[in-house]
Amino acid sequence: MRSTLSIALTGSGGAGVVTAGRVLLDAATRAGWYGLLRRSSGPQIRGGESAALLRLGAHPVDCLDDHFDVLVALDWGNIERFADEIPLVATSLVLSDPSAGAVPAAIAAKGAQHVALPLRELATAAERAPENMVAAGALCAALGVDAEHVEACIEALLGRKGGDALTAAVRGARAGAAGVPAACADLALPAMATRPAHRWALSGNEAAGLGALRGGVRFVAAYPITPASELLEWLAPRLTGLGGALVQAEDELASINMCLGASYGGVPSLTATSGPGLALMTEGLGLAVAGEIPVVVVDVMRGGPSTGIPTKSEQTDLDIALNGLHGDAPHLVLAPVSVADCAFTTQWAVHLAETLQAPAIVLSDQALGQTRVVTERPADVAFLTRRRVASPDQAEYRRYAAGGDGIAAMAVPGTPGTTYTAEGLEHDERGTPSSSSGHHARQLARRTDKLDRHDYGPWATLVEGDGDTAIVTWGSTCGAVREAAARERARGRAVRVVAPRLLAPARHGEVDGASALERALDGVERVLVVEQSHSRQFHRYLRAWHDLPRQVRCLARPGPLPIAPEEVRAALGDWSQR
Amino acid sequence: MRSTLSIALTGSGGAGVVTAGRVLLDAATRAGWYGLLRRSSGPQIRGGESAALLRLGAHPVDCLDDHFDVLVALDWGNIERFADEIPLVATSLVLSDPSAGAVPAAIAAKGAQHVALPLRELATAAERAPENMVAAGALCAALGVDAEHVEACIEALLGRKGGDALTAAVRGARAGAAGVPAACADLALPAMATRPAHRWALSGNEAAGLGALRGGVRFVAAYPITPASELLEWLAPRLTGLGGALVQAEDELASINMCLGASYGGVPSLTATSGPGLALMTEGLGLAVAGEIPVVVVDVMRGGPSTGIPTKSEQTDLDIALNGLHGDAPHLVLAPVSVADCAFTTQWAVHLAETLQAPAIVLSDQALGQTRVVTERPADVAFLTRRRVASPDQAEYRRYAAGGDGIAAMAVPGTPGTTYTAEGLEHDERGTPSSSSGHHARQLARRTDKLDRHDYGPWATLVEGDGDTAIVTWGSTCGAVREAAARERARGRAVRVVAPRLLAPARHGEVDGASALERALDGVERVLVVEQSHSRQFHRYLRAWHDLPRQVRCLARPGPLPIAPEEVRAALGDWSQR
Amino acid sequence: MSTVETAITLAPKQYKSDVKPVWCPGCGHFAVLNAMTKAFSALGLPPEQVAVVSGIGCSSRVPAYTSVYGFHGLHGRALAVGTGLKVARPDLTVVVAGGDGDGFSIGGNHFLHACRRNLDMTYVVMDNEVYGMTKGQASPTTAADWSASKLTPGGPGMRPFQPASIAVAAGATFVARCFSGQPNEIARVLVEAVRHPGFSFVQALSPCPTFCPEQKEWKHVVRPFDAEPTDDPAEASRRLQADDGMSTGIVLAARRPSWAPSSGGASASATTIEAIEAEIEA
Amino acid sequence: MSTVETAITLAPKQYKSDVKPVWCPGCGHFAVLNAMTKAFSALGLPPEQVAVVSGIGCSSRVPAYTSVYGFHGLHGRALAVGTGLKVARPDLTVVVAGGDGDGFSIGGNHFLHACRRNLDMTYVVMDNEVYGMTKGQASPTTAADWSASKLTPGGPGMRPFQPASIAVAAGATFVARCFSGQPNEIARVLVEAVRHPGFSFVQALSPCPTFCPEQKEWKHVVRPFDAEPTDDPAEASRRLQADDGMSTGIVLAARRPSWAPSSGGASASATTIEAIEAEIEA
Amino acid sequence: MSDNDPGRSLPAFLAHAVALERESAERYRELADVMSVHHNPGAAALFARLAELGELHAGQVEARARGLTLPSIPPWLYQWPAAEAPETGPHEETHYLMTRLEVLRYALANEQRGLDFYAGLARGASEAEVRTLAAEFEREETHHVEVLRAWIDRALTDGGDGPTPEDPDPPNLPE
Ligand SMILES: Cc1ncc(C[n+]2csc(CCOP(=O)(O)OP(=O)(O)O)c2C)c(N)n1
Ligand SMILES: Cc1ncc(C[n+]2csc(CCOP(=O)(O)OP(=O)(O)O)c2C)c(N)n1
Ligand code: SF4
Ligand code: SF4
Ligand SMILES: [Mg+2]
Ligand SMILES: [Mg+2]
Repeated sequence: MRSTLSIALTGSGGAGVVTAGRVLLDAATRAGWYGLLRRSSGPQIRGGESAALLRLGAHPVDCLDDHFDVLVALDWGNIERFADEIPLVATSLVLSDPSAGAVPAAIAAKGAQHVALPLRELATAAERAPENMVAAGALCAALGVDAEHVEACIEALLGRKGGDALTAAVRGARAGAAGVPAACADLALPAMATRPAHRWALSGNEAAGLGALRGGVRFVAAYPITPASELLEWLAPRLTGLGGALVQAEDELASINMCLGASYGGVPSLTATSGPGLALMTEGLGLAVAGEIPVVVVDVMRGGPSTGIPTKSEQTDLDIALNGLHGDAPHLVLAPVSVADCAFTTQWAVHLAETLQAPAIVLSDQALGQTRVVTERPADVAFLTRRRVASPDQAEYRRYAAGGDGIAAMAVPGTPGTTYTAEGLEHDERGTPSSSSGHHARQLARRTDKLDRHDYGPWATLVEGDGDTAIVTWGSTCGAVREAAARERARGRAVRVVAPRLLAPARHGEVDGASALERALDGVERVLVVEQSHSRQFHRYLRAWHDLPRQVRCLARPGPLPIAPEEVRAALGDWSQR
Repeated sequence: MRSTLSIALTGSGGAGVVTAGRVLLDAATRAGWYGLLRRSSGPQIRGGESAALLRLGAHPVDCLDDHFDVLVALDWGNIERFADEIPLVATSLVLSDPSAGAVPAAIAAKGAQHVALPLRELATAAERAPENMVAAGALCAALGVDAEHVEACIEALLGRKGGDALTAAVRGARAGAAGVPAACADLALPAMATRPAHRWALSGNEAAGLGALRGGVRFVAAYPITPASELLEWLAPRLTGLGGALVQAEDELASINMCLGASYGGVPSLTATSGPGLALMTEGLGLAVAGEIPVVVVDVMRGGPSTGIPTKSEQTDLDIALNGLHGDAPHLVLAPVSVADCAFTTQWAVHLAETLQAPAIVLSDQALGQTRVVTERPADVAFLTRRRVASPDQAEYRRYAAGGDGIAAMAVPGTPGTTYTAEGLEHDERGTPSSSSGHHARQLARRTDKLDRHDYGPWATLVEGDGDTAIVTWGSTCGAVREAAARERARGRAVRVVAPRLLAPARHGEVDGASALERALDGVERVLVVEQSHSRQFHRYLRAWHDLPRQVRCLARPGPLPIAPEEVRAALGDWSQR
Repeated sequence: MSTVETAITLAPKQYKSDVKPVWCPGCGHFAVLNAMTKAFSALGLPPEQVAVVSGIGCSSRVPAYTSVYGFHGLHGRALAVGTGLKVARPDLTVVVAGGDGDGFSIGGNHFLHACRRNLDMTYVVMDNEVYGMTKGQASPTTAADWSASKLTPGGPGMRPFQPASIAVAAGATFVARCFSGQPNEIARVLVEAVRHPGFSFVQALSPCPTFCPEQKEWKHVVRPFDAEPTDDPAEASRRLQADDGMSTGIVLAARRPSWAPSSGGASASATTIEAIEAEIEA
Repeated sequence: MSTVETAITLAPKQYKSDVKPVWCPGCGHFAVLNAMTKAFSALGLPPEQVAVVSGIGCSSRVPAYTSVYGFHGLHGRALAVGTGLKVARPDLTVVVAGGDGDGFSIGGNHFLHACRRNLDMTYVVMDNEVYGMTKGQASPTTAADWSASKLTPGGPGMRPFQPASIAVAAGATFVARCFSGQPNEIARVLVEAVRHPGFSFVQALSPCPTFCPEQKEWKHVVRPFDAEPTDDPAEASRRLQADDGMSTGIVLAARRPSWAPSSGGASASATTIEAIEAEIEA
Repeated sequence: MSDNDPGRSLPAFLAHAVALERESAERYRELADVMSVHHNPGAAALFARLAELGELHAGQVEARARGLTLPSIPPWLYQWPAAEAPETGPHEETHYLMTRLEVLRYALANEQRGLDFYAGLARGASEAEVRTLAAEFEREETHHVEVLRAWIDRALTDGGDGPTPEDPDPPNLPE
């Protein structure tokens, strides 16, 4: 019996693909499985073709599989657009309604088995029940989910639509369950203890929002942009509930500067955006560096350059996140290693920004942000340090003077006796503008060292496995890489996975001149770098900042198609034979 | 007899230091010498302390010397501010008027010889002539410049101020010449054939402006910012004269987008700015990449981060220039190798942007832009290729389809039968938005390859000398590096100087997998990297993109003090002994 | 627009490209696109002499749907692109188009300065009081109490931006408002706008049925201004301030010199590169 | 200002820091700084309860010259910083200050939206119709024929930006103009502006003798508005349009609710992190 | 605002006198600072001297008010004949190259306005106490004016500083 099952649902406007996918995920969750759900759609705002891409499993899953076991086409509208995104193999099943027409060439060419699922007939027979629910019902039944779970999910999802819609949906699911084609016999997943406690269902965007709140963020200013808007929409009412505020700004220049104002006022602040918005924020981030004002930017990356491919994922804002500020501007760059980890990494970013009085960029992406996972409750680390606040009534308050750790005390407006001016010009310790080479050198060094020398604890680099071959990756590609490594290990081959959660400062945690990342690669002779970028941004980052072993290969491919576990194994090539 | 002479003139508001420096430079020019003049000043708009830093020589000079031979203080107001900038040695002369007070500690501590120059007395005796002209006259006389030259310069500079001011100035110069202290006896420079033809006097900002015009730029939109404003001010009337236009935009977002509009209209376009403005332009530059619209940005760098040190030089916008665009956004980055070379490099940048339909960033800096040099007339290369323009009336014009060189034909609005839409979303060959992985991969690859594969000719990398030790540098630090290498060679030690004028695409000119830069380092075993940055931006660039020899040292120091030739030699350290 | 087409006059549909709009059925932007093509046809403009420049948003997709030269730029920067194009190529007819988010939120500064600069170009904003493209957030023109966006659950809570009044205060010389339910009227206004020698601003009320179904009511509310266009900005401003934002027609058509690169009479001595180089000779 | 100082009332000069201004002697900005300190004193504000936020420019140097909390931010972004600060810390008195270039050129968009948002803060623009800090280029408020800048040799050639009119059109609820030659009047206006519950905009004409010596004439030209402040934006706008930009005083003082994060009554269910986490439970 | 009318009540008059002297001293101090920032030591020293004298006079006037409760008048409600307190020198008449002679003439104009202010009240105040004290202050100011005239004469005879110098250098671009 397979331990994970991958299902794609496709259809055009109004077919209800996304809702069916959601029912499937939720029902499987109630049955005790883990899973993820990713959505893909055309350029239309409404009524466009869309696909729900699911993977369910007996253990947590962090990425889509190499291919789908099942494709259910509610109709064939514009299916070519998804042909690339839905790899099928000979054992895959393609379920469609013969009355919707023959399987189109783009799909037929993949050589999967075609199975008739008479959706229209079943739906009509069930008193015009919705076809998407028939499909969901059939799939759930094939998987072995109790009807009770399915119906509970439908009620939870559609309850607010009221009686008729709900009962029709339930009828549809039942009809589907009754009509499961025989060919679907072995789709069942292993039975699980149902409804375990502490299991969470959330998207990466929601997770990042939660991390922000856990980290203490109580002010957000932002401007809508795909695929970051949902993070903001999730935060808006919750911030109000917690006594904080969200301002919809007039543009990204305003959002970042509003955040700086609020943070200067003592309130931890965050904004979220995507590439084009980040490009507008770099001047503000530079001010955060020079003025030492904590702030967090979550960049939910999408295909670039320029407006690019707004709805699809890519890891190509790494360059701008690391190096996009003018001048020598040391700051923090972090990346979550999974959908659920968006919560921890964002929370940690808030903590670091506040502690180190510097801006932090969290590099999420569309694949993390808009994927919904069912997973274990993510860790909530109670970080002890916070922003170092100046005590009142000082004789000569020096905002930019610090002790050994390089971190100065920051006065909160309202505090008597510590008034000062936050300054973006180079300045002396008090904050008075200065162009002296001495002041410049000292402030530059302090701003760099306070980041480099901080103890980031065990979270900075994810290291899994050992051996002399390592796969080094970051962000959303971690899922596929970890799965590829697991498969290698299952074949008895040791593979180390190294993924920095903290990308900048790159040289943190130096011991005897070796960076934390270099130490994680201790004993490694061969490194495969995996990233979703055409110009090898991550590979160049590694080369620039770290000494790598001599044998380096690079699997760098742009979006929008996700990098699959087998693609990673293939890139290992002959290294995998050793 | 020394072959160059370095003179610093200092004084506070209204003392006329800059004008005196200018008289000195111009007079020396008429006498046939070369030279440069750099200005340094305090934060006041008017009336602040300022210093004119000169170096005159029998051959062209590209950098300040390690120390000054003469310091003339018109007064001592705020001299401490310049103490760092004016290194003196035991043989240096400090000329000042005893009536202005004793030599202050900051200067006295340098151990130079103090010489009385009774400026006030001489000036008063000369019927209240201006003291700065007395000083200029005295220095010119000490150098051995004919009075005739001095007076011609004064007339050229002050002529417009009218009779009285002019005659007083001339009286002052004469009084100075008559009162040269005996200690100044051996300041004379070798006599030269006077007034040679084809010698130019211009600042780097003016040179860049000239390069822009030579390259065909006829549209400029820009927003004032130090130290780039003078480039724009120089261009404004000249563009009008040539039938072009300069628009003072409302901000930098507008300036870059105005340039894109004009360039889309077929007119070569340019803007100039400094770090904070460049930060606001990266989104527009990304559009230029995706839409393949030629445009040139001259970034006259200043101290960063944030507002930083606006009046002082630094090489710290390298990171943002190379990597500051979101997404995979290949573009051109160039850097002039001397003040005069600002003309050639800017002209070349226009040529490349136009030919390759990509944005080009020219990294000048305050030290290049605001230094005035007397030099040979800079090369004016007649580049043959220009923008590839679509021919009219095509059946199916495909804006983003290209042949082998990756360069597509760009239609000029007004041309019938080739209408198209310039597009910042990812697109197919026609320009229709597409999120297909195939279109994305092909357009990304083409946009990268057209830059990588272009033949940049001999200009891409400056290589001087040979041997197995190389100094690799870029931009304004080339002057000091070349001088350091020359001094090494004079001592019989082979040193190679390698300076990329074309920084991006970094991997251009590959032969057998070796980049042009790697080939320039063929046979080199030891590399000293020299740059004016705290965070080693250039060093990281080299590591990221190129394979370097195993022995690498780095002289990376932030601004504002210039890197001096002896500092470079010191950084060679024991390598210099071999 | 006669039934018999002459060689020079193209039918409106000849100003459309073969790219199919991704707009939702029922979207007001269709009508604006159609009106634009009718206006180009009525003006007898050769397609290659026209450039339509836009930003990002549903409305900003318009260039690709026309058969003239197009520029689909960055969110909020369309007017800057149009300005550069018009200054560099005064011979072209430049029409800048976009949405209320693009033009009044992120693009607000360029709007102010374009009005002031008064270049001879036309700016059409398809105002649906919402960010359609990004799934229905409040825009500057959204009503204070519109609570349909999750980003502003209680509504934006502030006075809507008043595009026409601001255009007048900023110095626009031609200001009009129209409604996508009356495409021929939009065409008429656009013809006047393009003919106007200076910056012309046209606010086209253009419902977004997807995110603002309530805008179906607009057709019952719009009505023509009850006065002829004035050439006095003060009077235009008075009328606009007395209006509820739903009156349509041309409000202001004033004369003021358009900005030109050489305005004010720059004294450009050198007119050749050689002459410029001669100045540099040491 | 009694001779006997009480513990709570600070003299104006106690709102000044010991940092000496780098401004040119004769600069109008001195008077605005002095007026600001007089206003703080008259309002009896504890220095630590006040924050002065600015952008970049000569005028924007003002925070460091005061003894209150200061923020010297980026060119053009002062209002955004002030907005964030005021929303996060409604207890503070937030005064945003800067120049005409900072506020109306690069910062124009934030100006529009701050007027509309109507947060309870004060914005003072020291308008010298020039970019002082960068050596005298034309600003949006520069006269069309001012030809002293090499960047615009024939003059900017366009109608000057009209800050007060635009503020009114954009929805500001308090609009005033004053002149640095009358610092006590500025202080009076600032006191009113700070007390005004909403966004208050004060345009302070503040000559730049270094680059615009002709502004010495301003003192002969300014005169008070010939009417009391109105609370009607339409009337304010009429007055401003009839004015030559040289009348001083408070033009508009209207009431309109200030924006607040929860305005419109967001329905926030969860009020603790735990409650929010419970929603996520699968 | 008759409460604030310096002619109608002694406390109001003294409040005006205190403000007149204090603001004048503060302005001189401000000008001394700005002249030193702009390297005009001569002007800076003179302004600093004037500031000291101003502070001294302010102290003297405050001493006269001891025991009285002065009204707390907001800056804009002082009844000055012009925009600012009479002895507060306008910023716009200063420049960074001011000669000492120009500084003295500037100060003289200030003192003269102060004198005129008191002279007006010495004659026109409705309150007798005010007239008396104003006359006394008028005499004091007359003395100041005479002192300044003497300084000016001395400066003129020793040649002064000559004409206002010109800055031959272009301005700077700081940001
Ligand atoms: C810099 C930047 N920020 C945000 C976005 C996301 N974005 C795209 S369109 C849009 C709003 C469009 O609204 P509008 O201009 O009113 O057009 P409509 O879709 O309503 O026609 C936004 C916020 C972007 N593309 N670029
Ligand atoms: C992004 C950016 N662009 C340009 C500049 C350069 N700059 C600094 S101040 C200034 C203009 C200031 O003018 P204004 O606001 O009127 O102030 P003033 O000096 O006249 O008081 C400019 C253009 C900058 N610092 N940052
Ligand atoms: S979302 Fe609204 S604006 Fe966009 S296409 Fe659909 S109806 Fe039109
Ligand atoms: S340049 Fe102008 S604005 Fe700046 S300090 Fe001098 S006078 Fe004031
Ligand atoms: Mg809209
Ligand atoms: Mg100004």
